[in-house]
Amino acid sequence: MMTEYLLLLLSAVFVNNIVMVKILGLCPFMGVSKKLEAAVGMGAATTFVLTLASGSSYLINHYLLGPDLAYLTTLSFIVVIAGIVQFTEMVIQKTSPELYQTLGIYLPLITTNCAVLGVPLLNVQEKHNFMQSLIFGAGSALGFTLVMVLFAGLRERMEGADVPGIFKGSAIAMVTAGLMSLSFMGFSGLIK
Amino acid sequence: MAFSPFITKPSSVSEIMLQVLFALIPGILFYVWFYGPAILVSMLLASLTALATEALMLKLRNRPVAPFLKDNSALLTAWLLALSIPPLAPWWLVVVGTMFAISISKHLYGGLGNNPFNPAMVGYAVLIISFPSYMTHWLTPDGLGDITLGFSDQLNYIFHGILPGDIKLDAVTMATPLDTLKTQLHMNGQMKTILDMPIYGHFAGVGSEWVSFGFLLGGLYLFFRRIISWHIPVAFLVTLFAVSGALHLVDPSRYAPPLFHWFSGAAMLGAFFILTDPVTSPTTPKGRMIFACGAGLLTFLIRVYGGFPDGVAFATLLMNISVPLIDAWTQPAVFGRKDRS
Amino acid sequence: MRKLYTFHGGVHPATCKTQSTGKPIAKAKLPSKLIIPLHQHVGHSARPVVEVGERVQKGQLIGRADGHVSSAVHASTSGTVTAIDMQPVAHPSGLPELCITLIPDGLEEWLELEPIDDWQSVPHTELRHRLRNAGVVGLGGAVFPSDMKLYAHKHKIKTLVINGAECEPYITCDDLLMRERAAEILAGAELMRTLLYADEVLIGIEDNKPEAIHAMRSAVIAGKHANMEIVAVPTIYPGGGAKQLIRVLTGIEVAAGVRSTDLGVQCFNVGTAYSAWRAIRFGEPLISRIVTVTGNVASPQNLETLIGTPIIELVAQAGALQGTNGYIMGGPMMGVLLPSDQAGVIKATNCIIAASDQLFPPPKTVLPCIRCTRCADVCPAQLQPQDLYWHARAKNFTKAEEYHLFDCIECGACSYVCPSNIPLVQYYRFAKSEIWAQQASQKAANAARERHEFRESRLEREKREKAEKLAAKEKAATKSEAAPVSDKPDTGPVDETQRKIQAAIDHARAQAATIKPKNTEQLTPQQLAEIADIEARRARIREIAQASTDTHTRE
Amino acid sequence: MRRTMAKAALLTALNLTAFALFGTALLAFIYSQTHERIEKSVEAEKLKLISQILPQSLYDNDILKDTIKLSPDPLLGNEGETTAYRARLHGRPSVAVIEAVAPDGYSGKIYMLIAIRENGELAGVRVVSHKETPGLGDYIDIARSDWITGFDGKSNAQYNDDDWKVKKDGGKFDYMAGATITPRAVVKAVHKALQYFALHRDALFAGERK
Amino acid sequence: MFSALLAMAAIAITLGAVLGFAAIRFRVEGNPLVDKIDAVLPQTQCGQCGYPGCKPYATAIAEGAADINQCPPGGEEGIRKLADLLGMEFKPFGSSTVTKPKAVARIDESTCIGCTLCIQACPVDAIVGAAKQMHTVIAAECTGCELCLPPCPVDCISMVSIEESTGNWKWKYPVYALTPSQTAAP
Amino acid sequence: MSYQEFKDIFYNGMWKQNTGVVQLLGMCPLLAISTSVVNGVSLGLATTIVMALSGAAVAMIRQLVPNEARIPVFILIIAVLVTAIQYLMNAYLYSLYVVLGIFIPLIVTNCIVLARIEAFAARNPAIQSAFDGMAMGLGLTAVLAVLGGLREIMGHGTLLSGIDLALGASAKSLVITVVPDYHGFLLAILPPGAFITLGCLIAGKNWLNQRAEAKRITFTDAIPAA
Ligand SMILES: Cc1cc2nc3c(=O)[nH]c(=O)nc-3n(C[C@H](O)[C@H](O)[C@H](O)COP(=O)(O)O)c2cc1C
Ligand SMILES: Cc1cc2nc3c(=O)[nH]c(=O)nc-3n(C[C@H](O)[C@H](O)[C@H](O)COP(=O)(O)O)c2cc1C
Ligand SMILES: Cc1cc2nc3c(=O)[nH]c(=O)nc-3n(C[C@H](O)[C@H](O)[C@H](O)COP(=O)(O)O)c2cc1C
Ligand SMILES: Cc1cc2nc3c(=O)[nH]c(=O)nc-3n(C[C@H](O)[C@H](O)[C@H](O)CO)c2cc1C
Ligand code: SF4
Ligand code: SF4
Ligand code: SF4
Ligand code: SF4
Ligand code: FES
Repeated sequence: MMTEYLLLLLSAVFVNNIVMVKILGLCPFMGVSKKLEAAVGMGAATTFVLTLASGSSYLINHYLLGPDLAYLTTLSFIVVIAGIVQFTEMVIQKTSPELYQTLGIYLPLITTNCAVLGVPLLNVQEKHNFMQSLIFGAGSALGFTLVMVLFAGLRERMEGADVPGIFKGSAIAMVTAGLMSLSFMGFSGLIK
Repeated sequence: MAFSPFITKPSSVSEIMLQVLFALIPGILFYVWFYGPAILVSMLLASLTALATEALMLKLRNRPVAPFLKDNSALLTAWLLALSIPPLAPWWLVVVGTMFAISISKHLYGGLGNNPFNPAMVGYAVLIISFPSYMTHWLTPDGLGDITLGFSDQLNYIFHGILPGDIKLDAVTMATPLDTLKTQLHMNGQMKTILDMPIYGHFAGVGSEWVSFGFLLGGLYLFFRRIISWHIPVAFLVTLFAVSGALHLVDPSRYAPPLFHWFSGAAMLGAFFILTDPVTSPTTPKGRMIFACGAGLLTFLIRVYGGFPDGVAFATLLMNISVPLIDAWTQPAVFGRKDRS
Repeated sequence: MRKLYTFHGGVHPATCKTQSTGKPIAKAKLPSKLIIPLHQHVGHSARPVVEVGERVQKGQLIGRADGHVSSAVHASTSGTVTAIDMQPVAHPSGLPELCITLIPDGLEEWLELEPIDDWQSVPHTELRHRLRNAGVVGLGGAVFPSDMKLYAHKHKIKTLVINGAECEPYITCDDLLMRERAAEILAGAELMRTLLYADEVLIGIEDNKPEAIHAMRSAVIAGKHANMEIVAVPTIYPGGGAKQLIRVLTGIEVAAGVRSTDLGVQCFNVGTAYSAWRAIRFGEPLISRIVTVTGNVASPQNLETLIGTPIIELVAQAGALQGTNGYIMGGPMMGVLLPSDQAGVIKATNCIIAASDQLFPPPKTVLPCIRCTRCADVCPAQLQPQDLYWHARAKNFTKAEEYHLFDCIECGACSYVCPSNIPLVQYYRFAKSEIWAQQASQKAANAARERHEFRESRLEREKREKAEKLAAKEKAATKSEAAPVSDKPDTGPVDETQRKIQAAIDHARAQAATIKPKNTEQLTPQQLAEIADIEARRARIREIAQASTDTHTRE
Repeated sequence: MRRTMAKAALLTALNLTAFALFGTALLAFIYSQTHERIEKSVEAEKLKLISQILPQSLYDNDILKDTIKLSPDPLLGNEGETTAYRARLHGRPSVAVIEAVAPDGYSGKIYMLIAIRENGELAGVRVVSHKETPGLGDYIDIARSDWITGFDGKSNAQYNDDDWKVKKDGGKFDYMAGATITPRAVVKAVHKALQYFALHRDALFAGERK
Repeated sequence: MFSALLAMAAIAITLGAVLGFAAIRFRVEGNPLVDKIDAVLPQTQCGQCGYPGCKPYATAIAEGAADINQCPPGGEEGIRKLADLLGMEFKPFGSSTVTKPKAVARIDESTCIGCTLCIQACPVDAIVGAAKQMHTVIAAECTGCELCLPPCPVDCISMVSIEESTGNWKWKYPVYALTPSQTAAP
Repeated sequence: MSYQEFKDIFYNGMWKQNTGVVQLLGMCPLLAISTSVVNGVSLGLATTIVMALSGAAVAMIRQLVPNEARIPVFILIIAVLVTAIQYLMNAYLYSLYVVLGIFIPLIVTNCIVLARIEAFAARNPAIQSAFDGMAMGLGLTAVLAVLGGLREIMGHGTLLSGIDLALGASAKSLVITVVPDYHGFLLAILPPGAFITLGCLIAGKNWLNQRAEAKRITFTDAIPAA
């Protein structure tokens, strides 16, 4: 049981990394990774939202909707997530204005960070129980944070690189993300 | 002569790279001895492609071509890539891999010294993902297979994809020893019986253990010439040994002995030539240890549980991602700030 | 044997010292003119105290120390001041500085000096004052006013380190000084020990100077100096850096920004000790120093040179050769290529190397950094030069500072070993001066903000006060209208106008009053000084103006 | 105007609720209007897949209605209940279409639909979903190659146990060099499904027809 | 249908209540970011950014109303600092912006009539002097904003650029011939 | 609304503020689905419809929403629209739905829809908002088409494969085999290929911009001083 949970967690963080393998959550990944601190902040905020969203969406799906109202899944999930994000946004603005400024337009966009909706939907699809949903949510968010932070490190270093003019900025960041995802393919098959 | 210091120690990038190329030679000699000269063809092909791509990219980037072509780094990338591709790979495979390595993973970042990812390993990873079937057909060592291809037959296959008569590709190639082990274990084979197969020698594959030995010799040369420091090879090999040894002790029927891991696949090449690429590895001693330990662990995991026959390339790339952070977090204490910071 | 420590890194370039150690120290010929910059030391420039055309004596004060950190400048020989103007100086920028040009009269007529026979009985403050007025500054390279370094609380300093390492290739001035004038160096060290209340004196000399070590050891015995030791230290560049030598001798590491006195050590160059002794004992100001003239010259040697001697004339004495394409002041590792060979020798000039393509081949092709970390392996400050370079090149100064840019001592060891031939130190110098400039402008901005905010609040206050005053007045006015104050109602309108005029005048006065004190409160001493200067100028202008009107009226 | 906390909360809540109710109502309406049509389309789609391996000539019943639930069985490799479809011709059982899982594919499970004639002969096999390496192990997919049609007509009667292997291991089935793990898994799973059919034949076709 | 409405209504009411509550509970007064931005600006108070001073410009940036590349005295370095602070991409000056070399005002003492108008204009109190007396600019405190130029009735104020000397000289960015564009790099 | 205004909005959406290569928003579907031209264009068009409709809807009701409920309400509108479209298509346009089916729910979380609503529809009238949504959507579609085309050619050596699913079996003849006997460069259709190709597209746009800039400068320079 414990091992199963652990494997689920590791799989969500590395093998099925939400950004590199599932290609979800790319907008904040590209947008908030220019500075290491911002990446850490975004990671933390997303982890908070994603874990909460995984748990609450499980409860909603299980107790409020049931099979009859399956057509409301997306709608209800997204509304709940939007609410959680809005709440988080207000709290951050109050407690850490710099983080608020750095996260900029990406903070409200956590709502549309595909990962945040994608993970609860995947939970439903994979028929995860409550505990599994939470672990999968947290694991995905940790994986998101991990690659964000690593990516931010790479981007900070690349600021000094002699990148050809037309590739400066987001183009080379994209290529880097590509090579990262190439590397992450090395995990494939590790946990089936 | 405008700035101090006005004197410099005689050394150059091109000489360093040349030494590394030189150090590869023992391994290559063993390679040719056991598998025939096809590998030399791949190496030549890769070298020409690398130089051409390098020159083209430098022109496009509006940089002087001659000094960079002379730095030998493209040649080194080409050789390392060629050594990790099956020698009988079709010519276009070598060309595509080398071009990708030099153009995308090196020059898009600004060329020599600027690339965060190991170009040769990017080339390898691209190839194994895109053309897995070509990338898993390795030559059978001389004397093991039913048929041995002559040099002209090898050339014919590389450039035209034609094998003489009715010989099938399977007859002259095999999966690598690592791959075979994995496949057999997958089919519930027993370690002992598997390792008794004719393709295995003293520690690992009949030919590949000698090739690895050659790379070990070359690596030691690099160490004594102070071109590489001990941290990366030692940390990598020790980690690989420790993890595989521990699991081998637990269940010898399912886990290969540690020396098998050392002398098969790209472990030795990786330890001394690939992970040590100065451009893409950490610069601090502590960072190098962390980097190499991580690579050792990942190599083992990918080899034993993962989807690829060998893990060195992906382990290298995965650890490359974390180099900036490792560097930042392992900054050694500066003179006079030992206990302060 | 004393236990010696080691420091990280270091390099072993060819020393090239034997060329210039063959001959004893010779006196340089009196040059045709002396160009003496007023800013030869760290800190404020000296203020000229002579006028053009004035005749000066040898050793006469020509520039007075100005400000807290500053040092005096003296006439190196007797002669006439022919100019006080901007001249090219021995500075890498090639920019001119204020210099005093002196044409020697060949008499070498000394000013009357004030020797002290029994310096032990003179108060320390007086000794320091004399050192300052004698223009004694560090001759090891940093040219920091020595009197400032010779101040310490009792029993705070344990060790005085005298630096005779001379680790740079080519330079031999300290070597020769130690061979020939050991006793006086030791006397100077004794003087310094007293001023610092230090216990022991350690004199570090690199073991490639056996003659100097021998001479100094003999002098210690001969002079019966207690608790003073000559220590042979391993030859390694930059073993003569103060931090490195302190580390080797005592094991103490002095980080950048930390005063070594806080850790119980202080370090001086042997030449400084010698000059300090001459200044106290004989009252001689610092007007000459030993300069190694070497490189592409016929007879490399050490010359005792007057400060201000033009480089070109000095080199001529050692026999200038064909093929010289520049002059390096200092050693090949840290020296600067002089933009002009007309500049005069300054107190920091320990060595002049005539450079040629044979000795110093033109720089090789520069390639990108391949992160081989050879530079990190040799960096005595234990920095990561490749990271510093990466950030400095990208002008990412915040990051460069985070990686301890300011701990770099610019020793050049990293550039020396770099296989890519990158002028690393150059990038560090660039980054440092950019950061300094930024800090200066940030400081200016902060001050400007403060003044702006102060002004805003003052304007606010004035507006408020005015409004209050107006309100009060209006109140008074209504009151006066309500009450029958006047018994001459017909004069009312006149009164009204007059009152209005008066009010306007009052208003103007009040305004003038508010203006007057403006900007004359809360001024800093500098501002006050500046204002005083300005006022003096005005007084003069007024006088002139007055004089002209006076003449007019008289006519 | 200073809003009190309670008032603000109430306002926001009401606003959100209003929009939510409106949206839900709209959706519910659309759903009620469309779900029947949608279900029909989905069934048609499933039928299309089944009809690939189940010739029209072999049945005349409504196979989508004539189903039976199969509980997990190691021979089928399924973990939960799966559905089997039963084809009948003139009221007599003709073909069973069962879902089987090959658990040991190169990169995970391979889901298959296997149609077995009443006499134990394979009518056809299709891979429904898999994660095998594109370009290497995916030749089992009908979209990439017709390797999978090699099973048509094979039966346990025709091949003995040793024949149910790829040629490389001494069996009778083709494979593509460089990717033998995938076909091994598929062949093994099909073989097991046939064994399952042999054991449960009667139970499979039992039950009333609709 | 009814259960659907009920379910969504429940969700909406709960969320709405929480959000409404949070909106009041976590209300933010003022914007502390303004001071942080202001600290980066050069405080020349020249108004070239289009705002009446540095602080107003800082406020505008914080509110998202102004771009970060509008302050010429701050130079590119200033933009870079702002970009860093705000996590934005560096943005060069527009083509219409001219950055001038640093200069200070100097009053021609023989022409000055002591009208005090320049004193009133100088935003940083860098001019001293009393009415009807000659005025002088304290060079060290002058930010070079040029605001004192227009009000002077006798045009006695001129800007003198600060020349390079060994005191303010800076080491140049290393330039070497072989890789020309590297020297032109970031 | 003037012609110029339309033109500006259109230019903005298609080029200047292009979501795919400039704003870098809505990238998940962009990268995940651009494995072929047909997939790319289908998703692009579906997104365009949603963006136009949601822009109009939000612009109409924006005054009714208090600030703190802003995002939930907007997202609710998008979700309702998307789900409705999904069901309607499923029921009445089944064959098209088979192609697009899995992509449609993804539109809900496509950042660009909400981003555009926040940035444009929340401040502008309905017609402009609808048009802006459309322009942005078309810009995205263009990128999707190019990206899909590149990846399809590199990955499979074909173009327009799968078009029969969208246009019926008769369209099968439209499939172009660009490189016959192609080995298939798998990387191009896997995630890394998607990233790298998009990176190159962005660089391509930078290059075009740079060239345009250079031209503009030489052009103005050529004008003699009057
Ligand atoms: C990144 C990389 C991956 C390699 N992959 C393998 C591999 O999977 N298995 C292997 O045995 N050799 C691999 N090699 C090649 C080995 O270095 C060596 O050439 C090989 O042992 C040749 O003998 P073999 O065909 O018997 O394995 C690889 C080399 C590199 C650099
Ligand atoms: C790299 C480096 C090398 C130095 N080498 C010497 C040296 O060999 N001899 C010396 O007296 N000072 C040398 N100095 C200067 C010393 O650090 C230090 O400034 C001096 O010893 C202090 O004495 P002073 O104030 O009398 O000059 C060197 C400095 C540096 C940074
Ligand atoms: C990246 C990669 C992906 C692979 N994918 C598959 C696969 O999907 N199916 C498969 O059977 N073999 C796959 N293989 C090949 C196996 O590792 C193994 O080499 C092969 O199945 C052994 O077949 P052989 O006995 O024909 O040599 C893959 C290999 C690599 C390197
Ligand atoms: C010790 C050493 C190891 C190297 N290893 C590699 C390598 O694994 N792959 C590669 O592409 N280049 C390698 N190089 C060459 C060079 O550093 C590399 O091409 C740079 O990454 C190009 O910027 C190596 C160089 C040295 C000195
Ligand atoms: S020695 Fe030169 S090439 Fe090597 S790491 Fe240092 S700077 Fe880079
Ligand atoms: S110059 Fe600076 S960085 Fe280079 S070796 Fe010397 S101290 Fe280290
Ligand atoms: S342009 Fe810069 S210095 Fe001038 S007022 Fe604006 S912010 Fe201040
Ligand atoms: S003196 Fe003039 S230029 Fe200088 S700060 Fe004051 S107003 Fe600006
Ligand atoms: S995060 Fe996925 S589309 Fe923006």
